[in-house]
Amino acid sequence: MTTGIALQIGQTLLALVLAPMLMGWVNVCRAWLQGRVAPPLLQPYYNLRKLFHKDAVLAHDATRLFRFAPYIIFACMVLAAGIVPTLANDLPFSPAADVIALVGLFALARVFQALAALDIGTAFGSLGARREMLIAFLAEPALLMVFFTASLISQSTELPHIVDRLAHQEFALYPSLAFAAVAFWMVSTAENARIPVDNPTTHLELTMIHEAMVLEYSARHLAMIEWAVALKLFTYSTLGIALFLPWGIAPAGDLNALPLALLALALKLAIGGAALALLETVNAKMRLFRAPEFLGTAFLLAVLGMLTHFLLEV
Amino acid sequence: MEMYWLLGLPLAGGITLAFWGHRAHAPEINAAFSLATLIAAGWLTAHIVAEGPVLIGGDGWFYIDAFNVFLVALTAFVAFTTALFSRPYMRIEQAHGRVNAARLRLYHASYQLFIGTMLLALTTNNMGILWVAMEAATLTTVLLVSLYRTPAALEAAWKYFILCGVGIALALFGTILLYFAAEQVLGAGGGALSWTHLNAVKTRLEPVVLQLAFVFLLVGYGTKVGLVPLHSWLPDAHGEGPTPISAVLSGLLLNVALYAVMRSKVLVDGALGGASLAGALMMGFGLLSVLVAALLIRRQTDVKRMFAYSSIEHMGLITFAFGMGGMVASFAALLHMTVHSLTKSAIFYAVGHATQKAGTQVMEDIRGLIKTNPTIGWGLILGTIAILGVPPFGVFASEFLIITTTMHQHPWATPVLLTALGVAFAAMFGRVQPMVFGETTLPRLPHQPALLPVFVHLALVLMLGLFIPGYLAHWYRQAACLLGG
Amino acid sequence: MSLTYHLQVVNLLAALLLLIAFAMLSQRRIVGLITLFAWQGAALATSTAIVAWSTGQHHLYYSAALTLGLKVVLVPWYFFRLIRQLDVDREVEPMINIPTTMLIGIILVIFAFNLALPISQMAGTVTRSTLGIALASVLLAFLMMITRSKAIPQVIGFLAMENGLFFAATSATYGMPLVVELGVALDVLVAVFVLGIFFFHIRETFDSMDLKHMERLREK
Amino acid sequence: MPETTLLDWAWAVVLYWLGLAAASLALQTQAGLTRWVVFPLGILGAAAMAVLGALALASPPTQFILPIGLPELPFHLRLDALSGFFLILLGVASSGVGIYAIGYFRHMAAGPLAVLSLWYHLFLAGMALVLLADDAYAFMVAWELMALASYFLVTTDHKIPDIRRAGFLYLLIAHVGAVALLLAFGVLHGSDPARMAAYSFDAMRENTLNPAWASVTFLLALFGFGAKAGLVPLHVWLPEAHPAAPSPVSALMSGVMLKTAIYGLLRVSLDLIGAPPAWWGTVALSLGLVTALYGVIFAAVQSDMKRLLAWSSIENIGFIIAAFGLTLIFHADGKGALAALTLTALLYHALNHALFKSLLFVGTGSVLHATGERRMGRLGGLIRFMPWTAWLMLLGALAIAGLPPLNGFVSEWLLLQAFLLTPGLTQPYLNMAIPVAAAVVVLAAALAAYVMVKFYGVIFLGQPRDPELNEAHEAGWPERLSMLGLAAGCVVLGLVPSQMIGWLNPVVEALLQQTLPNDGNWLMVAPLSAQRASYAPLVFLAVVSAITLLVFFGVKYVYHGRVRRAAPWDCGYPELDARMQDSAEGFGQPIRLIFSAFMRVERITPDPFDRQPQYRGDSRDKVWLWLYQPIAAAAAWLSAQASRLQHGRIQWYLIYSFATLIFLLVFVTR
Repeated sequence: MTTGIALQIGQTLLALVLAPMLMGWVNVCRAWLQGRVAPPLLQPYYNLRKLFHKDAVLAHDATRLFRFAPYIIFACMVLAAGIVPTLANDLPFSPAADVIALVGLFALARVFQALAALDIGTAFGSLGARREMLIAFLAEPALLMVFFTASLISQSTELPHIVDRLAHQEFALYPSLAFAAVAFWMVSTAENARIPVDNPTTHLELTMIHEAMVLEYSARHLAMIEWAVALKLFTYSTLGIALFLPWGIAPAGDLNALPLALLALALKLAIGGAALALLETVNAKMRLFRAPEFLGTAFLLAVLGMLTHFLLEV
Repeated sequence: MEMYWLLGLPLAGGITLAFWGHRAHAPEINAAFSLATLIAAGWLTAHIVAEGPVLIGGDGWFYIDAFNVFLVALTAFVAFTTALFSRPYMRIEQAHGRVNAARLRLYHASYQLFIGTMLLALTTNNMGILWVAMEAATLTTVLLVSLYRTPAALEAAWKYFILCGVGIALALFGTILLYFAAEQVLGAGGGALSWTHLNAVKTRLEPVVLQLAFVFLLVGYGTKVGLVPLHSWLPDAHGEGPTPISAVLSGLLLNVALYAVMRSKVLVDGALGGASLAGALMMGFGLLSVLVAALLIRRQTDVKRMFAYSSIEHMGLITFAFGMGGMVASFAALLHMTVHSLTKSAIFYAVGHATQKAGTQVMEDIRGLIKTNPTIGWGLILGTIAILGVPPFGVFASEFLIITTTMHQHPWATPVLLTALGVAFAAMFGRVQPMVFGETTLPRLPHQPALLPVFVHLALVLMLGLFIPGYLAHWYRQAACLLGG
Repeated sequence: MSLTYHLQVVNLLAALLLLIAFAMLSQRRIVGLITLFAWQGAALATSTAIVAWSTGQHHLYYSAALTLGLKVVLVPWYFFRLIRQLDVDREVEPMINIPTTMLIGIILVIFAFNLALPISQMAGTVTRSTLGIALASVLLAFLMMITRSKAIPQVIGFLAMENGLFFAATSATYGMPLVVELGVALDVLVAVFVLGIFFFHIRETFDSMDLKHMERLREK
Repeated sequence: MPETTLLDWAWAVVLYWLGLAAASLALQTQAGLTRWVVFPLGILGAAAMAVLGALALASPPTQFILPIGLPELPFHLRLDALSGFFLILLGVASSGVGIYAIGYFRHMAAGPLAVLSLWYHLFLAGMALVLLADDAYAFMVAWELMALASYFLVTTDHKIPDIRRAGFLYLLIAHVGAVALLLAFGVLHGSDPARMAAYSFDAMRENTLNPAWASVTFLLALFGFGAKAGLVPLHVWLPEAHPAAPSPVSALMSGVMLKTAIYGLLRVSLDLIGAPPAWWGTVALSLGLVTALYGVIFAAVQSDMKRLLAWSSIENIGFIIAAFGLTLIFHADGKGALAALTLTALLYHALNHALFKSLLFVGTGSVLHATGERRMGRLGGLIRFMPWTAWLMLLGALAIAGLPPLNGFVSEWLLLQAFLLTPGLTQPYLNMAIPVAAAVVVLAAALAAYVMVKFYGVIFLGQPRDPELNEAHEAGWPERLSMLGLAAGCVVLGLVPSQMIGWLNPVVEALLQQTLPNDGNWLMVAPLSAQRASYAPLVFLAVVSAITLLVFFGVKYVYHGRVRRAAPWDCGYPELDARMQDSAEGFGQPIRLIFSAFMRVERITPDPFDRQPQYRGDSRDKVWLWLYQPIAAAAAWLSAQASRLQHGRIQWYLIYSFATLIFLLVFVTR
């Protein structure tokens, strides 16, 4: 149990630390692919530090909701990161929430983000909030179908059990998971405000989704949000890893497997980040109302995955 | 003994009021006579409760059993409350100059006589006298319908007279055929028309003749019941006559006519040996009436006409239930007769005052009653809700039984019934609600309206919905057995 | 032997009754109509009297007398007086196409006879076959009421109907109990009286006895 | 003299409410007494009712027969676990709302207040009686009493034509539904239908119908109760009636009255008919999903706050009915445990909805009092003027949006678990179709979040869209107290699912003879087995709040807590104006674009050269077009035909009689 607690905390801290680096890594790769001079890998950390030092500027009638939202969002992301098995598989927190609760957690963070964006009452804030919620309700059904397909095999929505079933019992190829993986990729681009649904680096307010919501934030509040964004990307990546290529995650109570697990994780994240950068380079951001089609496709793929499970794997 | 009081009092009242009917206190005299009649009826009722069915009079001129005793009580009661209501009502009418002294005299005299004829029709044991009384009931009311002497009133009265006259004539032919058939069994003489004798030998009566007789009787008395398509006189008469008369026509006369039909039905059923010809005919008429009346309610602009059509609808429902026969259905029909006449008369009281306030019967011009006269408003909307068969009012009790019985005896009929009830609900409630609610421009009434009867009636109906006294239920059951349960 | 003789007379009168009924159906003038009505009443009274005499049903004499007094004397007199007062004397009624009416009448008669046939088989009375005629004249009177568009003719039709009924009562069943007879007679009397009042009201309100003024109460 | 049972007490409370109704009629002149004596006494009754219900969960069914009603069919009453649960729901919600009512009707004149209190308590009594009734007649009487009372409550403010229309529509549909129920009971009679006694529920329980009639009964019942619950396409009255009623009444109607329909469905289909085939479940499931989606989509495009809540009630009812359908499917398939899980989710959600919907409705009532405005386009920024209302409403909004760790999430989570566990049904089609249905549920839930962000953001956040909003005042203490209580209920129900499931077990067992195995502990709920799924809201809340505070103070400590106030940046745009925020219509625009197929959109958009630019957008329900207008037209046509009968010429009337006579003569002598 103590090891469990230790692992839990260690893993969460690891996520906290690694998240900005993953963000940085993606930016580096993208710069390379676009033939630009890459920013340092640790640039996100510099940004965070700078932001923490600055004085926070709040609009005159910003309410407590506006001030607390960043911390709540951050906390939600930390918990999420703690629940998803990244290195080891026995986590005391994980029974607190299965994948569905995880979706709920993300939703909670999102709603606070949107409410905070509405608080000041600027045109861009409400625009961003509206678009964010729009993308969300389009993405969530697809996401659930993905989880559903994944949980069909292990008859469980508990991540550790899914990982256990896939990684630590007899190896099998699941075509259904292939579909699910693609769908998951599409959904997570939408959820993490990445191209082609949203462009995290844009400076044109009218095309913004996520950025438009945080325009009024500054200093430490902005820092919390940026960090939360990074954590979210990290969590989604590890979630994808846990669902679709969990090999390498240490089984419960096996401490010797940890270094290997760490290595595997780093490798997977590096590849994943590179792939994300690649896709973001070759794709362009699509118009907002193309998003339903995009996510509809994701939903379709997930359903297909489920059906293939019923047809081929039962 | 009380029998003679019961019939003598209205007669005496009629004669008295024929001379005094225009005096200042004539309404009180009218009410007093009605009260006396009510007491006599109560006396008779008590007697029956004590001793069961009795033949009264020389060689059984009058026959009181479970079927007509409660109708007698009901008739006397509603007659009394209506007299109470008509007290201020006719005063206001006189104040508005719509009736003069002579007409008031006519009104009061014929009111009493009308009640008398109905009581006679209910109590007599002789099918011939029954016919005479029914005809007399028409004659005493026809001049009341035309009381206001407006073209519309005259037209209504004329149609009432001719249509009911013809109908009644046909009923007479039916009675003759009945006599003709009875004569074969009982031999000539008075006995051949007395219902008790006929009932005793009904199984030996000639079916062929009785069939024809029943057709004539049904068409004849059915005209007075207001069964579609014989109903044409009813909305006109109710719409144009003075409201108290509409109340008693709707509340009582229709019941009495239906009573006559049922008395003959018993004989026919006996003669045909349970073959349900009569029942089938009545069910047909009933359904048709319910449907057509409900559809016509939707077209109304005149409030009294609308409630007249609702009377047709309910009479149709009762006829249907009687036609279905069987213990529960007949029980429900009898209950429905009671609650319908109570509720409908209550509604007409409220409507009467409302129309007096507005000075019109056009519903668009009656608005927001609840503002100036809350009691009238509540009376009207509660009455409407009650008549539309919303529990816990008694009308629902009977409709509950009727519909559930229909559902397992004749499921095919339920859609028709329910469509009709639904349409009627939408139409009536949609028209009454704005009359009661909303802003108003109406003035207050000069006289204090007599709304006690309204709420007494509604209270009774409410009680019957929640609790039916034992002896009443007992009568209903006996009557239901009698009517072929 | 004498019975058959009486029977023949009654049948003859019955035929007469029917004939008059047809005549009334085709009569345009109101005065003529009333006369015909009186004649019908007379025929009715005679037949009643004969039946009474031949069968010794004494209360039928009263009934015959009643008929005579009411339908032959009182009512026609009253009507004549009425039309003189209302001077609708020369109001000639536009009848709808007499031949068709006649045709319908014939059909009705056949129908009535067929209807009455099984009944009259079982009648114990001497004059049973007249029931069909009675029914026929009732239906004809009904038809007349339908075809007439003026008030007075309609009422006469109504009363003619009563005649038919009386005929049925007396000839087919030797009359109802006297009480009933009296009651019926009373009703007829009152009815006529009421109608009289009516006519005046109608007259002073519409200044015409034409029923087409009385079509205002209808569903729009 | 037998000892008094719980049922006796429950009946006593009903009588007590009836007495209060009568008393309030007597207090026509003392508004103060009505508000400060009658209503509090009513609340006492409600609390007592909740306690009785809670006790009834554990104890065996009790029943007795009242000496009123029809002869041979007197009122039967029965109190079992199911009734008990719904009595708890009724008691809890109505005590919360009752406290609110004390404050809300502050400004009402004595006369109207007396009438209102009369119908209010009759309404409570009617609902309680519906839950207690044990024969068809008593049930129908109670059912219609409930409808009637609520009708008069809806039309409290009858001066306004729209409200009258709403009330009429409501009563009409309620009546049609009641008639359907009547038919259902007519079919569902005991063994000997010729006797009235056959219409007691006991007789119905003993009698087993043949499948065809059973299905007829079920469909009639679904229609009848659906009309009351707001099942599409019978929902049209709901968005009209709820906004029309005074807010406490809307709260009661939406929170409690709709649930009586759910109670009826459960009672009839699982208790009275018994042995439901799977296809009933499929029907209910699909109807429920359609309703949920339909409701939430329309909620998203509303611009009137109470109307929005009404549509969201339709959505939640859709959830519940879908859960009901799934229960039937599992039950018919012999998957007892899964059926138990679904039924638990159903009951849980019913209770949750009663709490948060009441909370939201009374909250809108406070907003209405403070601003006199129902259109969200005229509100905004109220969190600054009425913080209590705003923060408590935030809890309600999060709860109804189905966000952890509040109660809305628990029931949705349980329901989704049930959906995820469908594999293993014997029917392959259901196997594959139901997961997709789960996706619909999730879609509706996510849309609900959208709706709530819109609802809360437009009303309470941002800039006041109207200058006089700056005078908006906070609600009085009774209102705040009641909102506090309801919000607390939402939180507690969210945090202790394990215990709740334990309490619900008797109800589930009574209906399905099977309880839901809970593999969790006091901290964690794990239906069926911890291997499958688990959820520990307390841990959840603890971690999130701990991290929040930790980070908050940590940042303050490590760096600094300095804050500068300035004008909003807004990307440097100098003059910021409240009218630049999204209006309610604006916020609904994406939904309108995506789901335009569902609705008929009517918009007036200004062209660039308008002097006074006007914008009006309205999204109408197509069901009116396709269903109700044709029916009305048909009725109109028929009655027009019928009215030709009655065209004034007496000759024609005579012909009718003549023809009838001839026809009948031919008919009998044929």
